[in-house]
Amino acid sequence: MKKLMIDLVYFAWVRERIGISKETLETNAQTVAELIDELKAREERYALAFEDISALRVAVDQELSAFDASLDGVREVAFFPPMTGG
Amino acid sequence: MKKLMIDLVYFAWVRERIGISKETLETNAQTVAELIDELKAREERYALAFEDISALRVAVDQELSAFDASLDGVREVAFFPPMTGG
Amino acid sequence: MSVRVQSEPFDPGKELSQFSRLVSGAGAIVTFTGVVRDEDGTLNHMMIEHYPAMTGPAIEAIEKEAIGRWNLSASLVIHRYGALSPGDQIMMVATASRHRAHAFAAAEFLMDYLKSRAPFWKKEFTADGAYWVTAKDEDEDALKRW
Amino acid sequence: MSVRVQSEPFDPGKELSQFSRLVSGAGAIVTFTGVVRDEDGTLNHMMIEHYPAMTGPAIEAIEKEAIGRWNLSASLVIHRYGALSPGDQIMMVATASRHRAHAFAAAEFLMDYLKSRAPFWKKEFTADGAYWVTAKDEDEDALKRW
Repeated sequence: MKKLMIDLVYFAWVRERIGISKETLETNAQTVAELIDELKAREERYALAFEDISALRVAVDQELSAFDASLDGVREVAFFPPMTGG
Repeated sequence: MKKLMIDLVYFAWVRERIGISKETLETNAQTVAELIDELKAREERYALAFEDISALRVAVDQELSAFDASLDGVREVAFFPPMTGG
Repeated sequence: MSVRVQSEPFDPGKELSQFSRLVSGAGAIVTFTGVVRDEDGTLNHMMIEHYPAMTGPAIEAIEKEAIGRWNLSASLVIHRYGALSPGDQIMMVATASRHRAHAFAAAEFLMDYLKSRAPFWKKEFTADGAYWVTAKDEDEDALKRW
Repeated sequence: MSVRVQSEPFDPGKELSQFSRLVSGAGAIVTFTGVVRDEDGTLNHMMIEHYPAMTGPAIEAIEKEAIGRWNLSASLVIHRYGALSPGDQIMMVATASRHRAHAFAAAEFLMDYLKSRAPFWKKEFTADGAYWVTAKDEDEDALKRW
């Protein structure tokens, strides 16, 4: 299985809970959901940030995506709460 | 029957057909409709202006009104086509 | 609440700046500006006639209704009459409310009423002659949603 | 079509003036300006965070869709990030079209998308503490009408 190098970026309270805004991860995860499971297993702060997936949104290479999206060829995954622009 | 002194004002093509923008009339008409009948009987240019009532609007003392509105106590009646503001 | 019926040009940008200062804290400000279209170059100019004794009171009544229905913190209507050329501003509406949906609805309501209920009449002067603009069924229909 | 994401203040009036000059002949120009509310004096300031790599492209995609659906002759979106105080302008949308209904619909559509789909997050700093603004169900529902 091919290892991926992926940039992870976090915004708003996801960033605050995890404590960093950006990191690069080497992962075996094939989908966003697998990536989240891997992160949750890592440390309490990740478990806390990804506690309730329904309160989160994900962008894959800057496009809003579903949690079952493939990570094949992906360079950047962003996690954040629902947007509150305007 | 009480005679009324009423100011008549005309706008847009109603004004153009009648040829004046304002006149004062002494009339026995009790309603707008009766007033129109009286005007139509007067001269061809009035008959032409009031030919098709459905193409006209009337304001009685500066309020949009129905053609059967009473003229009791009224000082000014305005005739014009549907408005095209905005 | 403010109504201005005038023959002089106005600057929509300056009007918005002034309106914004007046209502800071409202949350949502919507403006509509109507501009004379050149109709693919066929329009020479336009004359707008109005009924001075009725115009101000009619627009004020419409504004009062809008303010009550959408709880506006401020509103503005400017409408010109007289001779206008393609590219000239004809009129402007501004509304301010706590909520964007209210500011939008009130501005659309005011526009729909101004189109069909405020006593203005437009005459277009083109290369082919002069014509009174006729009221559109769609403008009358637009009123029914309110 | 124009998108600006900036921390600097902007002047909605100047923007409307400039936009009007650009699109003279469009017939109908609608603007929406969002202003920070003081929430009855409880709000000290607000911080808006965004996702720089995504914000511009996401708004451009939304604008392109609006231009296509309502045949706009021009559109403008300005959105600020960083620290904002009550009374400050947060954002502005402007649309120009031949028809008023199209200009209104496109502006509302852009606003609804910016509220829920452009990557901005607001944090409010009040006397009681700092809170992330939560997305409203009504904002998500507003998207369904398009």
